[in-house]
Amino acid sequence: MSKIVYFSMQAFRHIRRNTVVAGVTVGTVAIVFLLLCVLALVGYNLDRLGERLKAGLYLVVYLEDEATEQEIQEIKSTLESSEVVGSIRFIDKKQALEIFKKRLGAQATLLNEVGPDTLPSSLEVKLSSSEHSTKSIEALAQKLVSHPGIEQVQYGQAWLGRFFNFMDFSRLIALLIGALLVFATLMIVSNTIRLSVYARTDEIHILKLVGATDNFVKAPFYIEGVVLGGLGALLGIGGAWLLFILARPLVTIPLGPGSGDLNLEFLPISSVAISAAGGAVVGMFGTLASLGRHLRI
Amino acid sequence: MSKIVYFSMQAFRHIRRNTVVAGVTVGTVAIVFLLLCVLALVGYNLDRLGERLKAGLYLVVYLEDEATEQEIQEIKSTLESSEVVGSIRFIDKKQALEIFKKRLGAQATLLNEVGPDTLPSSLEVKLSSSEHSTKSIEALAQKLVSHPGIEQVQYGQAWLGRFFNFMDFSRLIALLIGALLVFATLMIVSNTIRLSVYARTDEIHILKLVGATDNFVKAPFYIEGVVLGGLGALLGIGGAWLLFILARPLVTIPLGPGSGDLNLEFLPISSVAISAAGGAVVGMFGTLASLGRHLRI
Amino acid sequence: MIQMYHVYMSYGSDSPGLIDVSLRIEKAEFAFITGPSGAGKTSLLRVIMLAERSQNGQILLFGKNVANIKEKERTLFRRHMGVVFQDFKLLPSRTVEQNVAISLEVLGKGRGEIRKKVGEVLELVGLEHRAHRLPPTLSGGEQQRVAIARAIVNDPQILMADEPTGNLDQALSEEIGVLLNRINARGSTVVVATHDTAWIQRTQHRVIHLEKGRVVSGGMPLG
Amino acid sequence: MIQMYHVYMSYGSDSPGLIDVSLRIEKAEFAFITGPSGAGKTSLLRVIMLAERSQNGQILLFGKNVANIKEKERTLFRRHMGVVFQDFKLLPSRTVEQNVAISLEVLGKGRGEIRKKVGEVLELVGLEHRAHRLPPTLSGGEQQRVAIARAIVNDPQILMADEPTGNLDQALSEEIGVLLNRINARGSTVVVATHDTAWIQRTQHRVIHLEKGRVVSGGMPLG
Ligand SMILES: Nc1ncnc2c1ncn2[C@@H]1O[C@H](COP(=O)(O)OP(=O)(O)OP(=O)(O)O)[C@@H](O)[C@H]1O
Ligand SMILES: Nc1ncnc2c1ncn2[C@@H]1O[C@H](COP(=O)(O)OP(=O)(O)OP(=O)(O)O)[C@@H](O)[C@H]1O
Ligand SMILES: [Mg+2]
Ligand SMILES: [Mg+2]
Repeated sequence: MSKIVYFSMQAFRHIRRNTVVAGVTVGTVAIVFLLLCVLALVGYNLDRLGERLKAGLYLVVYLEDEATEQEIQEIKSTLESSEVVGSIRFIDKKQALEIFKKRLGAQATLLNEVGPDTLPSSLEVKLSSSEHSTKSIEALAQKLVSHPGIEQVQYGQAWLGRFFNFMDFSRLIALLIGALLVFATLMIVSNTIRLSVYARTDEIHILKLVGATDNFVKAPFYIEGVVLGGLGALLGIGGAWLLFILARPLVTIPLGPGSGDLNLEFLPISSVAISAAGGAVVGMFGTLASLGRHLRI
Repeated sequence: MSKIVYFSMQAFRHIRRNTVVAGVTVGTVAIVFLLLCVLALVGYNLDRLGERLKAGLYLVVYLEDEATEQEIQEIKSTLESSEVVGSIRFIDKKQALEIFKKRLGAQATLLNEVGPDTLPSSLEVKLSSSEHSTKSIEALAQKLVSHPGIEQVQYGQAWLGRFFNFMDFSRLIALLIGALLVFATLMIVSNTIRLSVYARTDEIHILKLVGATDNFVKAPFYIEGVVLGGLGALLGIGGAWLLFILARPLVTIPLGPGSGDLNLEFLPISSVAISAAGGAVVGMFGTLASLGRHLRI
Repeated sequence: MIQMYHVYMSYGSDSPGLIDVSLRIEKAEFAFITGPSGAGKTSLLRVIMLAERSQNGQILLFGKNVANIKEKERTLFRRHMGVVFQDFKLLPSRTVEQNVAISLEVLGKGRGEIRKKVGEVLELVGLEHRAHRLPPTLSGGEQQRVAIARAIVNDPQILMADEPTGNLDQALSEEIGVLLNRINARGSTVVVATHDTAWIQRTQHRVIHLEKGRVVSGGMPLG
Repeated sequence: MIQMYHVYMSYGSDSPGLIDVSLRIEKAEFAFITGPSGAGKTSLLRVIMLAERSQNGQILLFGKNVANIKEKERTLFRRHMGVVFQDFKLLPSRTVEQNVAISLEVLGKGRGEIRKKVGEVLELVGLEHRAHRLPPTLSGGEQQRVAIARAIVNDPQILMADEPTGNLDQALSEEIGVLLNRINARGSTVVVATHDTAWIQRTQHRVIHLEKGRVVSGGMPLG
């Protein structure tokens, strides 16, 4: 216990005496974490956008005119048992024609002579907003097609499908950049710490010559790495938060009629905590990576 | 001239004698430039994707049944004079019904009883693929609506409009991240160089005590900064190129039926050259920022 | 206490360091090492403090062979030694007090004891008024005395001093000589590398003379 | 050549440095500066080499007042001085040869001339066989001689040496003494801070005695 206090005191003394090096280290970590946070922020809000848009995604299951009541019940229970499905609405032939007319807009006059029986009745299936990929929706659609009593399954808003494909692709790229950025964070921070350890090679040598064990030499460096890394991460997150506060009023994404707007949201507090801890860990590993080769004497 | 040779020799000697510091500096610059390049690469290819998709964007101008031949000519010339417009195709009532039936797919039977005169004739306007924003397209559509002889103006593929809105938004964010990354590059590189200059404060003091002018002390540092910065940038770009080579066979974006695929493309050689020069400049400014305060003695 | 048999140590082909060095220094002995600049005095001390490995020969410290000693043990040996380095080797970012305290901190002593002993030893070398200064703000002689204080504060069994009076005036040099004699009288083995012939002549201690890496005279105890 | 009138220099409230120092050293004179450790010898030399600013008093170098001198001029003055620092101040990443060459490189000399002069001066201090070594691989005395070589290689009008023989044996010390005398005889002003009483007694040169930052004796030329 008293040793921890002693080593911490050494670390803080050193930080105080070498404000330039400490400042540069914290600054570098902060900038890298700022970047990481902004990327995470963009990714997180795009994900939320996707979630909200998914709520507008629905399937239309057209029923055969000859479908029996029992078949319809079976279809319903298949749908209800799927976790992809949110709510189900039955649309009869008359309603269907109304909707179709509305959708045709100016060309609705075309259907003036069409009888109310022409369109099939259908089930409009709203999808649950959480965790379904376009893949699992397609799987459901595929499964339904072979069901007796079903004529056809269609997406309610076809463009959304393409949009989600694009989103999936974007997410892949964002993950790639994110991974690269995490890797860069590790490298840059450990490089910075390496430089500052390197500048103290002499100090390490002297301590060892005076009878210090490896651990005695290392401990303050680790504490310093952890403190500077954690501090840098916190500063970086703070910076991201500031940017967020500035950007929020400027960015609202209209989701289309009736769905309202999507406002930006900051990262959940848990990820913030994890990032800060990440900074500390990065500081520690940066120190680890740099210390090894200087201890031989 | 001989001075430049002398200072360069000093710089190279120093690099050779301090491989750790030089390596760390080059490595840091390389990582940061790698990131910058990957981001630029993604942005560049998304832009190319946007260009290709725009080629698929078209407007349909529905003509009134009573439109005179002269009115139609006027509309055509309005369209032709717009730089947004690529090509124009006239679709008569019969073709229109064919197309509409195709689009309805399974529900085409609805129209069996509909006469060939029901749908209006129209002009299908393909848009020129270069530099038009969704704004300018909408402006054109707005202008056309008030034209005599026109019943309605519609987007050919409505989802593309939304998609482009999303792309515009994405580009904004990418630019923001890009700017942040450029800023980060500057900071990180200048911080790294600052640390390595800081480690040589003693050397600077000694040189000044022995009668060296400020420029005599500074010159080798600048050369070192430029060389290490440029080298780092080249390495980073090389790394991005490697990633690109690895990613290219994995990523092809299908553009939809008939339009073929989009293959990834590397950044144009001019941007590569600019980036490398940027590395050198960053190295120089990093040195500039770090040297000032160490020269007082 | 310190025994070396046919020890060879080289820094590389062009720099022999030590050649066929045999010597014995007894417990509680006081020995000078002399010889011209570059003779190998510092090298000899570095071998004894286990900072440099010999390529050949046998070295015994405290009766134990240190040929293939492990890192951990090396540290333990060093804790029984105090060294005044020719170039001082002070930590520039710690105060005088903290620099001296290190020798006790590595032994895990308590804060109270450390404060007391550091105060005493700084008084011995005449630097109590410099306790809170950083080494770069001290004069050359003051730095040298800090190095001496750090070397003696933990009552080492072997005290090695490399040119410990090179930056001190006559009066202070004599004081330091008296101080080392007193430490020697309390049972520590003292080895001093020096060019200060006046000091050597003032005392009756053994003189080990080195030249070009070889022991020329004085390798074995007088008795 | 060097004139100081009531010069005060302080490192801060607890560290006076120099107090009311007046002295004159003539062109081509050879003067020793002595005094106990911490007396202010190094401080005095640092003021003369314009590395430290005096807070009060007048200083004239080469007849020119250097009170409010500009950076550029300071550099020019330094080019006429050679300094052997107490702690050597060698560049650890440059070879011996390159370290010595710096004094000539800052003057913009050609490569051929530099090579020739550096070779000569390294021979003078007996280090021609160490030309391609890095300073950290040299013995203390060897480093000190590199520092001497660097200070004299550009034939300075003022040569200052701070404890230049602290790490050298008797024989080498005497050689260095002879060397400095020769440089002095060629017209350079030589100022040496030292504790080496034997050296001082061997010569007839003036001795400026400092104590606690004040000149106690020898401030003015003998004549
Ligand atoms: N790290 C090293 N690498 C290579 N050669 C070295 C190294 N250290 C010392 N030497 C060489 O070994 C020889 C002996 O050096 P050492 O420092 O032991 O001399 P010394 O007797 O202490 O001299 P001095 O009185 O000048 O301090 C010298 O010629 C020196 O150049
Ligand atoms: N940078 C500094 N900051 C504060 N005090 C200093 C600084 N340099 C020297 N001093 C103090 O000024 C006084 C004179 O120092 P100086 O180095 O001039 O002594 P000196 O005569 O050269 O001594 P020595 O013979 O030990 O080298 C000393 O007490 C020292 O502690
Ligand atoms: Mg030595
Ligand atoms: Mg001094």
